[in-house]
Amino acid sequence: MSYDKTLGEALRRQGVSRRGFMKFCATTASLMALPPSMVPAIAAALEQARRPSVIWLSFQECTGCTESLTRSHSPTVEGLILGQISLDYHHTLQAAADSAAEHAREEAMKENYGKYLLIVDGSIPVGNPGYSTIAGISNKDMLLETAKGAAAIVSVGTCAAYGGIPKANPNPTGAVAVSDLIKDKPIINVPGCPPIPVVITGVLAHYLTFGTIPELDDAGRPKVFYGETIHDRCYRRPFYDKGLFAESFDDEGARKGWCLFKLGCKAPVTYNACATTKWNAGTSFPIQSGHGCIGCSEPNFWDLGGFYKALSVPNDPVTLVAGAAAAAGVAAGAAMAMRNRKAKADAKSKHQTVTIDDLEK
Amino acid sequence: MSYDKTLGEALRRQGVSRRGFMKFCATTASLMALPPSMVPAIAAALEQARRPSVIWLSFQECTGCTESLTRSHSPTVEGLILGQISLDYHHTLQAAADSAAEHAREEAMKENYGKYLLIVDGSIPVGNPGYSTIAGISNKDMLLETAKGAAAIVSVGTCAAYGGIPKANPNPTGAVAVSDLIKDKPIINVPGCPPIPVVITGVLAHYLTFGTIPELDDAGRPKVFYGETIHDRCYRRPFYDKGLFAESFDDEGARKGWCLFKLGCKAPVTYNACATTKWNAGTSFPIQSGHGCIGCSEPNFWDLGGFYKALSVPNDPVTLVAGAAAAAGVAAGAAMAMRNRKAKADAKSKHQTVTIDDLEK
Amino acid sequence: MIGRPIDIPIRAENGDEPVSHGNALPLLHEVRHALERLLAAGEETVIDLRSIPMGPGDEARLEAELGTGEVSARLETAIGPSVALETRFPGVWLITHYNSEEQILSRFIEVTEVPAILRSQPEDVREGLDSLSEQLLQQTNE
Amino acid sequence: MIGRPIDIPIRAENGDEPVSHGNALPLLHEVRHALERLLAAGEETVIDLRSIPMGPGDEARLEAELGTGEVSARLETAIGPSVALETRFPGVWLITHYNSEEQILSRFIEVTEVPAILRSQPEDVREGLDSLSEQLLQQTNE
Repeated sequence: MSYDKTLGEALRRQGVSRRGFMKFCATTASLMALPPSMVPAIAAALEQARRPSVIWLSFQECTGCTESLTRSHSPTVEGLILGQISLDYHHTLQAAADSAAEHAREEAMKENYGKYLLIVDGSIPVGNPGYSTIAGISNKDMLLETAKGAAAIVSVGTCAAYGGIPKANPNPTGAVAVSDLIKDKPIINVPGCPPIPVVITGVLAHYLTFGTIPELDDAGRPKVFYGETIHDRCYRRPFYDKGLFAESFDDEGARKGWCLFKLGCKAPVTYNACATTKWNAGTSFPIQSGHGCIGCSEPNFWDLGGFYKALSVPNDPVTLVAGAAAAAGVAAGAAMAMRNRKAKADAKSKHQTVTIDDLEK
Repeated sequence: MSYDKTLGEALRRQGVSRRGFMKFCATTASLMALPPSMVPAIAAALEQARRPSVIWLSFQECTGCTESLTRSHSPTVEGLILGQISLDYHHTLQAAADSAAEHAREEAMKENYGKYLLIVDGSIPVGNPGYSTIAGISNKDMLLETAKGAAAIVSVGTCAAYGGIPKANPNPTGAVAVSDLIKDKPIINVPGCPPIPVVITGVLAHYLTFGTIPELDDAGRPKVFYGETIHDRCYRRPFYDKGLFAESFDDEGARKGWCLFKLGCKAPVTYNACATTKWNAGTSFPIQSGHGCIGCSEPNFWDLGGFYKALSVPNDPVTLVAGAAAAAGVAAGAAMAMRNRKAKADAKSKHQTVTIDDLEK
Repeated sequence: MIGRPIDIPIRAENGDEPVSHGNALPLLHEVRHALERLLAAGEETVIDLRSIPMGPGDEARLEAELGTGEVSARLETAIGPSVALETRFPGVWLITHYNSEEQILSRFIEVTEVPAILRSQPEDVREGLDSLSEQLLQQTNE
Repeated sequence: MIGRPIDIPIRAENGDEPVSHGNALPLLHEVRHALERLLAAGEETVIDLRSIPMGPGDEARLEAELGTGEVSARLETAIGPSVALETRFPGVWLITHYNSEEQILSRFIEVTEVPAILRSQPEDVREGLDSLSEQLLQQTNE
């Protein structure tokens, strides 16, 4: 796809009707977790969008992040977005190797200096640079050099965003995150081990659509995907509210799909979109398959004290929390809870006996 | 269906949605041969329409007209219309006989005096009244008595409208048409042997919808159904215009679907809706099956000189008529011809050599 | 196409191609003008196909020329189904109303952004809302 | 329904009825309010089902509650088909977009008289008109 054609023109030439484009925009809005009311604005922006230059650097990583992204690359809406932002340089995916590949990177940098988007996956070993080099260049040097001309950087995966598993105790390579080395560029963290494919695509779609980076939280994550805990958007939340928990992986509660909190689920402290976006084209996510969330999109999730250890045990949640829900006069349900923040806040302020505020964000 | 409910209410109670009602109205407009632009007016009228009282009298007839109507009586739009106007009296269809049936007729007349619609099929024998009586009453006496309190009369079929086959030479029963005996009531003639079912229903729908009788031509026929000759609306008309005729029922012209004029087709002098409405749910009509029109909706059609004798032979129609069509600057075609009266008239006025004006209505 | 009546076609001697009687082409010109009016002024046009003289070849020709487009919709009503097909010319729709025995009642070409019969009607929306409210009330009381 | 992903359902011990997690009911209330806005002010509402927490039982429950209504429409585009079903509440439509491998891309409840995606779009109408004009010109020249 050439640089000088808009996305609207490119799609039209591929025989995509206006209806097809509307479908593309509706799905893109959904991808970006933006409300459907923004579809007209998204359509207007996407129609005029031009292909940005993108360089992808893979450092100390397991290729899981690249797999996650490219596995969603069927002839779909994601495919169209990826086609539009197609990469100028991706070491792992590139046919050319070493000096030829490096030449491509240098060309892309030169031609689009100050304008290209830099995507990074993997952490950067600073203890001993020899742990990871590309064409003889250390990861740190390549990152610093490539970051100079970037408009913004996307740290894809928990390794690039926070150091990830390489940084887990005792961190033999001296792994650090992108944000530990780069201080003068906007950095978007897209954590997850791996991140949800549509979340990666959603962030790229945002950049393609609006030419800007989305609003970020304190941990550098796009609020639109990481604004709520998995617990707050979990379909099993009503069982938590009623105090119904699985106590082991094969008891009655497990079979009935009750809350996995006591089995170590980290959903209450994990910010990610798994509970709504889900995985594999919306099929399922870990909690739906009966396993607690391990918190893979949180900094240092590997060292947080064990995947099967409960965070804390709520104080008699049956009477306290169910009472609060009843006082709000609404049917209990995660959807309702999410969509009735104010009612819930009112209820909480009237019921000071609710003592699990740390879980009730 | 009771008198006090409107059609709109009645349909709604039968689970017919507004969309179903719209479909009903669109089909009714089509039935009445009214343009789709009139659908909103038809919908407004039909919604408020109330069931009229209808008395049906069958005199000297073959039951073909009643068959024609009732054969279209499936659970359809026609069925809904017939349900709504359901008859207070129909001798042939009624389970009760003789004095019980007569009692029903007298009751209906008394209760709705001056307001009921009288439908008649069959001719009336006045030479010898004994040829046809009902419960000992002569056809003429029953017609005169029942007509007195009628708002309007519909003569269904060529017998009631013009005397039909019973009146054909030598007319042994002294058969006459309804209009020969009744002079002080509006009479709608719906001729045909039998009439097209949807034309009967269309006339009844008009009365039900608007509470009035449709506009009639000089022969008392609703212009909307009988306003054009079959020839003018025949899909084979372009062959006529090009001078391409079947000369026998098994020649090349017959196989190729050319014009049947030379085989005695009476379409040029027959006013009816067969060519567009067709028969059997729009399946076909005589000319489409390869046989000429016999003119069954025209007065005295039986005595017009033979079904297989050509009306007249056009004078070299190839050069003359095709020349006229070409001068009009349009693609030849019956649809176009029908929809471009003015262009055709202009063309005719410029080409005085066209000598078959009797066929070019 | 569902429940189409059986044609008794008059065929040319080669037996393959139905004879066209030239009645489809003028109709396509009419459709072209209607499309222009739709684009220029949003004006909708409905053509009742029952009012048009059509030989067996003509209808086949018309359907072939119109082709099929992106949308096919089926409507189920208490008086039988209807089918609305967008043709390969967006904005040109072929609507066929059937009775409950799937016989054709009427057929229209509609030149419009969406056939009126596909739109949810306020009367039905009101009734549906009442039934939804009733249903939710019962569930709240359970 | 075409190409639905395989659920890994968590079922109650009787094994027949999927457990509902109570997330369908609040959504139905939201639909009710949207219908009221549609009737009162013609205001349309679109709910992105990807943004709603849904257990396997919830989605089945929601679909069962919404049921099927009078209209079902299928849209074919170069980026895969879409299906728009009117639910048994007129004005409430369930729209599912599929990719060309019939996997679900996105799913919406639209409360509207007709989903926007079914309307013929002016850009496409213009293109279709050009192609019809071209076709008629060729036939006139033949």
